[in-house]
Amino acid sequence: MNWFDKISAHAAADLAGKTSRRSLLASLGGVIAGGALLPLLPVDRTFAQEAAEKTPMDSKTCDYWAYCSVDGWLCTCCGGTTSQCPPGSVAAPIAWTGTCLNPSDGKSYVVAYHDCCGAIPCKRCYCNTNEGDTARYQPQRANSVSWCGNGGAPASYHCTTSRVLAIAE
Amino acid sequence: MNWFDKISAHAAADLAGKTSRRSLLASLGGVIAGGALLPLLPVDRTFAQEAAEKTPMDSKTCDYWAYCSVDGWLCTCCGGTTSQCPPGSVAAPIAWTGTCLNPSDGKSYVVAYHDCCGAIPCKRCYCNTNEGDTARYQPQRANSVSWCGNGGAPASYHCTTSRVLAIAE
Amino acid sequence: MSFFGSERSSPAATVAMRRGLGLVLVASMGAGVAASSAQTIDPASLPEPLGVLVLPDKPAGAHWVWFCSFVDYGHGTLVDADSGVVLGTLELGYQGILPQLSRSGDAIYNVGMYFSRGFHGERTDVVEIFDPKTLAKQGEIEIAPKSMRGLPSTNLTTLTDDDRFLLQSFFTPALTFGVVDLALREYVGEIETAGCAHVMAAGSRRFFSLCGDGSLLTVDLDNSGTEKARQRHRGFFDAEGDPLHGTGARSGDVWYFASVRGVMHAVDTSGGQIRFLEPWNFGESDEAGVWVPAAPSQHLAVHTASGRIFVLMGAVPDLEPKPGGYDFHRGLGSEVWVFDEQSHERVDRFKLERGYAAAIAVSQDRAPLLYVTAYKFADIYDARTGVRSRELSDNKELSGTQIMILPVP
Amino acid sequence: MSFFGSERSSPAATVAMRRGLGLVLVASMGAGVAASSAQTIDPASLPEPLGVLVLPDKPAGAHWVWFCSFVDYGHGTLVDADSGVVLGTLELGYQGILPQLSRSGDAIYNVGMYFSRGFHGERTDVVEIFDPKTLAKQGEIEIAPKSMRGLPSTNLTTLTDDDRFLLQSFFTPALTFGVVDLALREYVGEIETAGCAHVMAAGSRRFFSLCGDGSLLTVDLDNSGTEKARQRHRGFFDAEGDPLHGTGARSGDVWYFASVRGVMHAVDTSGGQIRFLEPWNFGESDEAGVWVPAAPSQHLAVHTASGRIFVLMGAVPDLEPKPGGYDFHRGLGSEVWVFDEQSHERVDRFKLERGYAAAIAVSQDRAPLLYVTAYKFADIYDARTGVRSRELSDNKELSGTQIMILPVP
Repeated sequence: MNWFDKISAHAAADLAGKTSRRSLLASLGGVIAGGALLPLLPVDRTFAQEAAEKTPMDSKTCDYWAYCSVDGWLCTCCGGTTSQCPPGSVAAPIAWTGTCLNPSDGKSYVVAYHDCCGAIPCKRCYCNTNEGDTARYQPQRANSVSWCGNGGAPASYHCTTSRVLAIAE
Repeated sequence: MNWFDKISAHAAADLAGKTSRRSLLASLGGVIAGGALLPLLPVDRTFAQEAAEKTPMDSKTCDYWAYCSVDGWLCTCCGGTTSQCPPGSVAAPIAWTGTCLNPSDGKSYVVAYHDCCGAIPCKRCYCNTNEGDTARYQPQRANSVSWCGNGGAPASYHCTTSRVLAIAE
Repeated sequence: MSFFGSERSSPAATVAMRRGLGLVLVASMGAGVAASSAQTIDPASLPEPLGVLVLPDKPAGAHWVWFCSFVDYGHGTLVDADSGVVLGTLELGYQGILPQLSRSGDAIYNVGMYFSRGFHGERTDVVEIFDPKTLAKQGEIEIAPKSMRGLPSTNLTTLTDDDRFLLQSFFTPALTFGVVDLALREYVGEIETAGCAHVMAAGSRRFFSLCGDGSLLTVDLDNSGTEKARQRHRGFFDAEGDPLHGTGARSGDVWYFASVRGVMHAVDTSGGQIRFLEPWNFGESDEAGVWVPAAPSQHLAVHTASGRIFVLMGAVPDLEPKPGGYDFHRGLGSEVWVFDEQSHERVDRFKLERGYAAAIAVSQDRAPLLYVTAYKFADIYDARTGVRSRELSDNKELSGTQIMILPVP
Repeated sequence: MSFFGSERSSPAATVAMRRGLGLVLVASMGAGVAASSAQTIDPASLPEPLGVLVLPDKPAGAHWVWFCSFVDYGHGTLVDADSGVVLGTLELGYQGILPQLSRSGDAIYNVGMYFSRGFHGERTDVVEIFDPKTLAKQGEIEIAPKSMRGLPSTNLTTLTDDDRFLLQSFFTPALTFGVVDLALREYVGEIETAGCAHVMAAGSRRFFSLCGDGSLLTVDLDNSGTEKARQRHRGFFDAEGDPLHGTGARSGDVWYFASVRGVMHAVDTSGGQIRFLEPWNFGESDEAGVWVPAAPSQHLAVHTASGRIFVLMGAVPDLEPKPGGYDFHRGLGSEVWVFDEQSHERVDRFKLERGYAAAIAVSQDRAPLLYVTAYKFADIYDARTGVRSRELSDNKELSGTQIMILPVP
């Protein structure tokens, strides 16, 4: 069974069971933005994680707590960290923001998602969570648009960081 | 079982049975030149064809008789024909050549493999046959080098035609 | 080197491809060819002429469609949907989206973003002009390097209804629109918005946009493409409680937009007016969950002649927000729901064969096809029956990740 | 817009990333981190500084390796092979092949081919210079737009042994080499060959090439990079009966090349001389078939200190030609055979776990690793035992189709 069959089978199972349909859709939907990531580890991992436990402290997985409104490749898989761009790229100074719950302390934090720019598409560890994502006419929380090219950063997109700004009031 | 597993399984079976190992290797090896074609229909088709019959008269398959020394994407799958480039591309005036046996008349023909250039990588119907393919120090029959960029053609590679020149003497 | 074949591609050769060469049995266009028939070669036909194909006129009743592949450098593939044959491809540039087809049929435009060194170096944004028959580039118009990129939508670029101007979404992150005069082949300039995005044509000199406060902004251009007037029309939608997806679909003078929770909003732009039609709820819950528009990119289509609205729908467990806000609005679809424009009744519900889809579109003829993409695949359905007639797949008819669809009129 | 985070990346921020922030538990470099430990955040550490990482010095004993991905726009991925952690990536341009690492460690060079408009427009070939710590581009040198592209090989570009000149294979289809002065950052010019391809360094001012008549061509440069002398050394190999694969491997002053049928040819370039060593047959037949070098791209490696030659081998049914000529020479490999440089004995035979491979390379330290790529995967083996220690896969540690390998010295 190839992975597309797997997806279909899972989709069918999900539809039947109503379990985690949301994460299936979010993961698959997001693939589009990342594009051409097939075969898709994020999808596989999402499936694996439905059975296994969540990994909110592993910053190389989509479950990482601060990644609640990401749409792109994790810089932690590209030679960067959650807040630092990989060597050779340029951090976009302007970012969209999200509000994510840290299960370690039960507090919500404001996270700025800075794209790293000016380097080849990283194409690793694609994640698409969408908590609080808005349409483009409300761009400050819109994760589906490329923020590279803004504020003097080069326009090509490499990966996305998730930089914790402050405790959410 | 994903396609990589399939390949491994087939490879193992081939090694055991010594059947069609050659076509397996040629097909897989060629993937490199075409690159990034995964998941790989040519491989799948090669496998399918080992069980099924050859299709030497179907110009959208690697079995087509005049494709005996191709390394690239078939223009017949990209909007062109065996001898005509797809719209929007430019035919490289200089080509490598091969000699292919036409099973319809039992004659061998000289085939000129003209790359079509100046357009996006077509990335469809990848084939790698290598009959008579030479190293680059004997370039006139070398199919592993890009012929786009030569003779005034643009340097980006789109697909490959297989133009019959003459009956081989 | 002299021993290489070195016949140049010539106009004569380009014409010669139309000759009936005994050899070229397996033509690339048209329907099936007996692939296993023997192939005898007339020695007099050799050497085969080398050339480059030109597209024929689209035959009456034919269904041609562009499937567009996203990310990195994008491209479109022109497919004859009836035969499944690839007719040609068109490069669309960095994170390219969709070409724009002129109503006259005499040009294809693409707003391309390019870098001087692959993915680095100097950025240049251009409107490229292609010949629709040869797919060869005819020229380009440089515009301000501000084009919006990211997840594609059909409503980030548009032509005015007379093909005179092209309007392009900019994002810096200020939201503006670039105006290009296609007749003069000149970049006119930029039109500011106060937080409005997506651009929809509403006449020869008017476009509108959706704004962050739920209003609709109309902008009127003069004959040079400069802003002549603007008006903000308040109360089109609930931007906080149930915002609209930015990708809409047009039926004559009416534009439709679906909200994230499944309310259809429509605006009639006829007669130079803006008239909001009564919104109507089309969402539904059943044993699969709550059905909402599945809007990763292109979830809405209208077949104008029959007045049928097609919506890609997906089921989600519920509409409750997560700690950071709701996240149910960008999933894939598994069904296409068909509504009547007048009655708003759901007249059909097509379960998609593959179980997931990213984008849909409908041809406008009397035997309409429903096009559906699913990344590495595209499927062709009868839009009247929901029966799938053809599957297209990666590395065969397609290449890349298909997420946008543009039927050729 | 003012409500967006707009802190600029500054040198201070770049330094700040080296501070031990309580938050950044999951660092990108180094070995495993307790991924499931709780993460408490010191409010005083917020907002986290934004910055760009700089590579550390390679620790003693560390195994860093570039895996290079082919087709379209290529790129290299720098991986810490001991931990599997990605350290960074480098764009290599259209059909990019491999970066060149200076012996001094102060520069990374790439011969990039670019187009002004993605895959169309004006072509520019450049030698790009990158900082090995920041991976930021430092400059570029434009060269003649003649770079050879197609199936990659490690021997299409080289630095002279003193890093002064870069030599690049050209193909128009005349075979020539471009010479670039890296010290002056100038393109010097082109050196004609009479049908010789691949370029191998043999000293500070000498390179050699393989020729279509089975000879070896040496070219000596003067201090400006201009040809000073050339000599053709006949009889290196049988170009008609058993030609050499163009991709060779170097051990000190000796270069090894494998023939398509499995005969090893070696040339000793020491002392400014050219001395052909006795060829030796290393092919073999067994129940799997006839074993030949599996040479889609990079089939040969030498661990110099131990005098071990590694050859990627594949079994083919026979060596008989097809109607158009033999076609067994470009297949994938399934085993790596290990030979002793002195005795020519086969000292080991590693069966590859995945059953197929496209390229191999070996690190030069005392605990050498054998790197193996298989398109969407790369595997790391102990070069002494043939035991696989790590698997890298697409969309996790890698991206694209991996077919070239460059261990960092």
